[in-house]
Amino acid sequence: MSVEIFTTVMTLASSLVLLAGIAILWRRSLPAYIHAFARQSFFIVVAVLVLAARERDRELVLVALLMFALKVVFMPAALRRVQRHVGADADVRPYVNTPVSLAIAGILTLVAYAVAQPVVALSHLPTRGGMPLALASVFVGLFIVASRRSALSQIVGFLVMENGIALLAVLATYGVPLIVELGVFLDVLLGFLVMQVFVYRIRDAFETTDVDRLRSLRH
Amino acid sequence: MFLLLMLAAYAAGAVTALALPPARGRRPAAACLALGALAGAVAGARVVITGQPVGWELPSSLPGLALLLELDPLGGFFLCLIGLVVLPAAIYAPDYLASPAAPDAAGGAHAADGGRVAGALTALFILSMSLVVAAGNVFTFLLCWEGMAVCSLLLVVGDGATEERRGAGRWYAGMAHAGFLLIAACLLLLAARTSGGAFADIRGASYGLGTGARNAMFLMALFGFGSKAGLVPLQGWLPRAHPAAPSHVSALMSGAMLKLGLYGFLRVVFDLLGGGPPWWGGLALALGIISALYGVLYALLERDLKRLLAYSSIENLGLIFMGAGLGLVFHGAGRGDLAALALLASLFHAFNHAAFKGLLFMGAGSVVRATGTRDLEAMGGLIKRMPWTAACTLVGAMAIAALPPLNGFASEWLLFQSLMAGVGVAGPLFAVAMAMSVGALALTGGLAAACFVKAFGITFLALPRGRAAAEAAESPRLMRLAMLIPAAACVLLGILAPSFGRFTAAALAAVPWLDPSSASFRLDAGFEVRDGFGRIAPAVLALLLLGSAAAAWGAVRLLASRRRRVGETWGCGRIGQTSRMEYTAAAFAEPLLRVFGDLLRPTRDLTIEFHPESKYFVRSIGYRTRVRAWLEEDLAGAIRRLLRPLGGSGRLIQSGSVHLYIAYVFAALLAFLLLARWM
Amino acid sequence: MIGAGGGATGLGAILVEVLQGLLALLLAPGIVGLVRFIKARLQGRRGAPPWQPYRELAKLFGKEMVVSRNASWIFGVAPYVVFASTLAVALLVPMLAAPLPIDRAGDLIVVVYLLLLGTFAIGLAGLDPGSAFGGMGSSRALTIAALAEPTIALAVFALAVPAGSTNLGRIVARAIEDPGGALSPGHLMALAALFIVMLAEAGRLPVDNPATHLELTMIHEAMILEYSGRSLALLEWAAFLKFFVFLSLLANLGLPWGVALNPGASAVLVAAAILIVKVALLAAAVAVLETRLAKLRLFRVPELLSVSFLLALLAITSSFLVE
Amino acid sequence: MRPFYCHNAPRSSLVMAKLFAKIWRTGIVTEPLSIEAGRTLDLARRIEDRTRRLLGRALAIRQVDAGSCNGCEIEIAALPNPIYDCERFGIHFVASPRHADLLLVTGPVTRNMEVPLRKTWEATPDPKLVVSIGDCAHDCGVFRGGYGVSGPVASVIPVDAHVPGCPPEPADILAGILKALDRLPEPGSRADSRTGSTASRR
Amino acid sequence: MLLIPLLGSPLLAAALSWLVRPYRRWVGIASASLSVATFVIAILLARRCLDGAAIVLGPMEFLRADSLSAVFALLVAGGACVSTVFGRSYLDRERSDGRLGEDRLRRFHALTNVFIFTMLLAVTAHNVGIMWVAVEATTIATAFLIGLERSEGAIEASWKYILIGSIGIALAFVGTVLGYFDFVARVGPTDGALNWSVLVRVADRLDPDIMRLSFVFVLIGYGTKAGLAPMHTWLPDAHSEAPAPISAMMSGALLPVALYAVLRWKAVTDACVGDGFTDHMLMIIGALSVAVAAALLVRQAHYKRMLAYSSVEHVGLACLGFGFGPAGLPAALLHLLSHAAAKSTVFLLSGEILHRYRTTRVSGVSGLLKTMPLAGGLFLAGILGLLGLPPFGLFLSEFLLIRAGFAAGYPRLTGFVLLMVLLIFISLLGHVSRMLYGSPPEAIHRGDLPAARYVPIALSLAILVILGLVIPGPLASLLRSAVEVVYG
Repeated sequence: MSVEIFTTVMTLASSLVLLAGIAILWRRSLPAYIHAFARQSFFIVVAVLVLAARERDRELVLVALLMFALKVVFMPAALRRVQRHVGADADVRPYVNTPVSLAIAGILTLVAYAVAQPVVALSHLPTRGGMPLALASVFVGLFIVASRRSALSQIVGFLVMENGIALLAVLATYGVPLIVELGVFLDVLLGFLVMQVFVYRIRDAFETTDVDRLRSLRH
Repeated sequence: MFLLLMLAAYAAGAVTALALPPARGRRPAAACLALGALAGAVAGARVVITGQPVGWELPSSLPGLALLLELDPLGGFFLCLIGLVVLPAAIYAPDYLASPAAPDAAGGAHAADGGRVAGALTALFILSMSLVVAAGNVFTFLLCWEGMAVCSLLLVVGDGATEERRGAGRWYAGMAHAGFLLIAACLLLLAARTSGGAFADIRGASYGLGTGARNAMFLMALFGFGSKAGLVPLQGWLPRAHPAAPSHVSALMSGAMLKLGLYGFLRVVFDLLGGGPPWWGGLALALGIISALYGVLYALLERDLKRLLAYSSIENLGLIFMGAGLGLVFHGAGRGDLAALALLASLFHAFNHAAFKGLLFMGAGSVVRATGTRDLEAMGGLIKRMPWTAACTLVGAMAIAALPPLNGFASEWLLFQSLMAGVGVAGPLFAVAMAMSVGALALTGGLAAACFVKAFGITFLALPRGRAAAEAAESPRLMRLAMLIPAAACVLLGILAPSFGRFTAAALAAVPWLDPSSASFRLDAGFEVRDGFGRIAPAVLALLLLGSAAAAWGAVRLLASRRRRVGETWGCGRIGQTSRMEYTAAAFAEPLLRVFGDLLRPTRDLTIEFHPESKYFVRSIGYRTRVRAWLEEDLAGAIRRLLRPLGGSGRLIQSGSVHLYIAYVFAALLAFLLLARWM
Repeated sequence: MIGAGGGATGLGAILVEVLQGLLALLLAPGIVGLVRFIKARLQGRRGAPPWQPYRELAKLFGKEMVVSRNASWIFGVAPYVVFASTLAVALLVPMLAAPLPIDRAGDLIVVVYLLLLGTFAIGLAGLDPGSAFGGMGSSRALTIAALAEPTIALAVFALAVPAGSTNLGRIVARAIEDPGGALSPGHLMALAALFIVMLAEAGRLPVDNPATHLELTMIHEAMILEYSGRSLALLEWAAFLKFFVFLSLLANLGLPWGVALNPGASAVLVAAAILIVKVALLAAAVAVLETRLAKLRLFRVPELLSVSFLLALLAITSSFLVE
Repeated sequence: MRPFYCHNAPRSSLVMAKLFAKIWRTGIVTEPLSIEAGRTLDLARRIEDRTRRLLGRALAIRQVDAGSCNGCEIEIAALPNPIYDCERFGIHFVASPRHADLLLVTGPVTRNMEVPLRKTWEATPDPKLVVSIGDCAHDCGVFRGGYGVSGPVASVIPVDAHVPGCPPEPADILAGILKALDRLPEPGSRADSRTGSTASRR
Repeated sequence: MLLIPLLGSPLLAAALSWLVRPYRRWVGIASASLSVATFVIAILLARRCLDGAAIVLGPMEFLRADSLSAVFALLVAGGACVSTVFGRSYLDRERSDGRLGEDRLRRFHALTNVFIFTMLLAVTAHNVGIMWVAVEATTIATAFLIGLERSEGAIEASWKYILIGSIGIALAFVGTVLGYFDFVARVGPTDGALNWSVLVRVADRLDPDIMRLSFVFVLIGYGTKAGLAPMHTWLPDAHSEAPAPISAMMSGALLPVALYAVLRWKAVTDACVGDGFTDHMLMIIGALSVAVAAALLVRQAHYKRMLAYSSVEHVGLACLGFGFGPAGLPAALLHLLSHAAAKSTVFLLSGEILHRYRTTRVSGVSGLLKTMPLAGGLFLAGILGLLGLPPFGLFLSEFLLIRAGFAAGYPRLTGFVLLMVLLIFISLLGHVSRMLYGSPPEAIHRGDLPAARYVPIALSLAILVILGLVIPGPLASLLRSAVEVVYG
């Protein structure tokens, strides 16, 4: 694989990852959110596999497999199950409406470019073009968490953010050391599970997953 | 040597109070404190007399945290002052605390632990006061300063059973801490250039500071120490805290602790900052005058005996700061000799105030213990039931009213003389200020006399105004002994004023830039100021007075009729005399309330109820007048109003919305990213 | 230490002092009698002879003393304190010779505070028996005393600074040596201020009417309403003495000539004669003034005192701030 | 009259000059005390020598209205005025019985005033005198037997002298007091006559 | 070798509590004893690290403890020790009240010990990534602990905590990745590339722009966990809803652990970027935290929230200390140590108060000193300590902090902070005085726990007093070498 093609593929994958994240902003149902997240994870897995193939790095293959199992298969499935249990809640009345959300996503992407500019400047890696996009998906994930009402969509947003970070790690450094990677996976998994448990608890206690109702603790 | 003995004794006092059950522990603890007071006074006096500082250091493993004691003559002087208050207060405390009747003792003595903690706190309070004046570096000073504030705060609040005590605690805590932070900022700014923050190093390092920094430090020192000394506008805590504390603690606070405000001011502004432009002194002088007048006016109107004394403390601290400010003016004008004179007045008055205010608070404590109330309008006639207390209090009242030949007069005379010396020293503006100050000082003196005629007269004279007062009993022997000590001090300090003045002058030798040995004053058997500008000989005056009185008495004995008959008080032939016919404290102050009505802004409320049949028949008349300490209350209100939007903005921040919270994270991230790019 | 400096030393000085004290004591009632006499004549009455106050004192000393059973020892001691403090003032004020050695024992400020001592004592005594009148009197007396203080202090200030001393002997001696200073506007205004304060402090019209027998308008009388016999005599005498001391102080500050600078026997005798004349003239002036004036309402007294304060302030301004 | 510090100083000084001119023109108006004009004086008891010596030349009077119709008061109030000028005899009125040597009691003693009168008497230091003024003080006059009347003065406190009349003239009262002290001026003596320049100016 | 027992004993305790079924009383005792043991080991560790030595363990120097780690290990182990030992009273009572079933009790013990373990791991991990993992793990461990009571408030608090905490920590991972990227790009991939010692050693070869970026992410990320404003928002909720022993540990130990991470990165960034950058960042965020805490304390109506905001204040102060340079660092470390001692004390006692008065509102509590004289007295002492009054340790550390601030040349900022501290002082004291004094409610039970139960609290207060009067020599040298660790 030549460097040019590799670069193009990686940038394309990064763009797809970002687009999958942004897709959440215009979709209106939780299953669609989950689907978009699964797709985003899948693009990352693809990117990691491409990278692994190019670098002939077994560790990366392992990471890709883990990621596939976790983020493409397990987590979306778990999310769907939770969503079935707690109900759709027709949540998806976001704080910020769709056009504005998309505009903000655009601005965030620009900000990500501006912020990542020294990183891109320093890097000699062929993957450097994707790094601002990865950062942008971190921002978009953050934006989803901040603007969506349902606890489940917040989880999705958080996972989108995680994906962005994972992509950033892959693009910037061809993967952090394995032990760290494993620890991160474990943490993300546990964190996801804990959040899932709390979604049930919120549902039980408040009869909704609208976290906007969680406002009794203040001042 | 004596310094360590003092520390050991105070520490032992604290331990004793804490370890032994209160009933058995009070006297041994008091003995420890008394011993410590004596040791401290001896240590201080030795340093003053020999002029040789003594020191002791507990080095620290981190720089600047050493516990460094260095007692120089100025500190020694104040140690003597503390000893003068502590000794009687220690003797006074056991019996006072043992009595269940005294409502203000209850806070400490009758808390759940039986007053153990209060006893230990008292000892620690005294200990930290003594260490403040011996502190040789910034850390030790601040540690002891704040320790003193904490101990006294807890003593003021006591068991916090009444809203009065809690409110007093809030006021005191806030103002003391505000003052502390100002002082800490000032000292730490001063110490910023030194490694360890020792005063000795700061002295050398402070000269290179810029004018703005020095001015800022001066203002911080003035208001920081002023808040401890109760200078207007930082006086609000004083009339609340002093009455709430047990009386011997009030005596300690008012007699000794307030003076440390002066000590700190002198230490920082004269010693460490090395003085400044005349306006520094002018500001201190102005605050002093305002405080003096404010204090005495409110004291005059007060009907709570201990609050009255507290307001009077504001007055006296005002006088003391007048002296200090004047010294600063003189110093700024390059007249070290006159500055020494003014500071002599200030220090002397500080010492005197320690004697008589300690005495008066203990007297008030005895009264409160006997009657169970602090309300002047419920007292009266106590002189017959409590002759010792009355006599001692009378000495204190006369001394605080600056009547010759007692000690208060000697220092006020010095203050008059220093004010008069201010003419033509620092320009016409200051000359006018001096003239006004002389007037204000004299007015203060006159009002103080009126105030203490009222305080003593309403408390001790005439008929009892309530049952408690009618059934009051004299205090136990130890309490009487305790009151006799400062009473004797008031007399002796007055008559032997020149000798004590020499001692004070020796203490001033520690303050650089002063010239106490110069021609500004001479002390032999009398005071002589500025080469004969003013001279008095208190001992001769005392002889003169005694001689005149004795001559009059002798002549009357010899020549006049000796017939004496006891009858009723003349009341236009009314059937019986009751205490309701007596002049009350409020009535006593009424004329002056009218005169100063614009300042005091009394609210008057007159309700007349007419007979329903005819408006020419009056059924009842109600007259109610109240003087509000509006300066204090309005200031507190203004601060509260300033704080409200802050609290409101806090509520906006923490709205409970998790989305908003995440937006904060986001915003902070973006803001810092931008900051990082362009910083 | 008293011996050093000053114009006189030793025994002679003490003799002069004793003479001065006796003179003041003995003359004081007469001067008040003189004022009453002149006032009577101005009112178209014959009046009592000027020596009538001596008769009254003698009578009072001979009478029984009735003491309230509510009163304490304060009541008994106060007259002596008042008397002694006033007598001490009489000794400190230079009447015959200046400066005397005793001048070093106390200055004008001492004089002010000794008088305050008397007011303090009588104020307490007024409260002691528990009568409403006494309390009223002491309240008023102390109010007026307090308000008079600033004026006195400023007057002292105005007199002392040009003379270079607060000690009376020095001031008087300086005035004799430098007559121009004594006639300067500052000096005169200070004296005028002192004069007004004197009226207030000595309980004269328009501040207090010494002849009133209406309790509600009393000040000094109200406080001593309970006193009788020898105590009353002492208090009255002290009041006479105070008046006399004020008059002689004013006389010697305003017209210092005649005061002996070196107290030889003849000079002192001449000084005594001149003093009597000066004081008598002043007393006459007071009498004339009192004939002309009505008593002020109590709450207008502060206004009067503020006028005197202003005078004193002007005195200061003109005496050394304008220089 | 306005106090001297009023703003209109020039006018004030003019008024003052006029006032003193008038005083000068008027001169002394005090009349000699004429004993013949008075009626008899009723001496109740002999006064001790010591009392006379002590009080004879300086007498302080406390007047007590024990229930009078105020007729006597009007006459008493004339005593200090320039015409009668009791002060020339060393007599003056005081505000407190503590200061007084003589109680001048008027009126029948009403029930309300019985105790106060006694208290006033008790409050007066010895030696002291009591002079009752007017007929009512002697025998209750027209008020005798009234339900509010307690009795004559002498029934409450010992009376040293009595001045009869309803009301007595001021000169009588003055004469009565002096009589009580046994120091009625000889005709032509200094205190009594109008001699000297002031009289001639009249 | 000390590191194995240090990390092992909480793990052992966790395993015991999880595995022993049914729950036995001795498990609690064992757990408490093991936490004491951990504390002792932490002390031994600190002794070993006094003179700048570092203890290393495992492949690729997996664990490494130097003096800076030792300070934080002391803090964590100490806080844990007091909380678990005193926490037994809490648990006994909750159990006897039937509010805590066996299942949850087991979970409580297990998770608490895991929590302690993760904190200790975070401060001893040599690898930045592992440290990140450990800090993230604390979130997971504590989320359930906060929600132990399953009240609505607890659920809400846990949700906010876990969401905000996870996001923050994710941002910190971005920073970590960026730092690693910088390292790899400039130095090339090496073994132990994410190890502290290596990062610091090669820091001068790193790219400053990226390190700045990385530090911002790290600061915001770990700052979220540390409760720095404006990311502090979860903190009052979590601290007020968690059981008292957990609040105590979170406030006293967890927040400093997050700050530890920032501090480690600061050392690297400083070595690369040069002084000033991180200092300014830390000062801004520290001052902001103090100000926000002040604003929220003025009218605070809940006492546990009040304590939580006080934590925000103190973390902010510590941050300022970090920003004040080499003189401020020991002050900040001392501040954190003292704060841990004081804050665990008051949080534990607040649990007692809550149990007795059944309300978290300040207005619902009165006459504490009468109801529970001993506990009330200790609470008062702890609060006075928190307010920075002598003779407690925070006085000394705040003294050093202010001194450092002035010496570093920031008089205005320091003045501003002092003003805020004054506001906090007044507000806090006002609230607390309302609780302590006055007359207690009618029907309230009076009396303390047995005095022996208060021994751990008394001991921690005693430590606080010692820290306020004399800094023991060994501690001083530990701090000195910690300063060397950060500033080279």
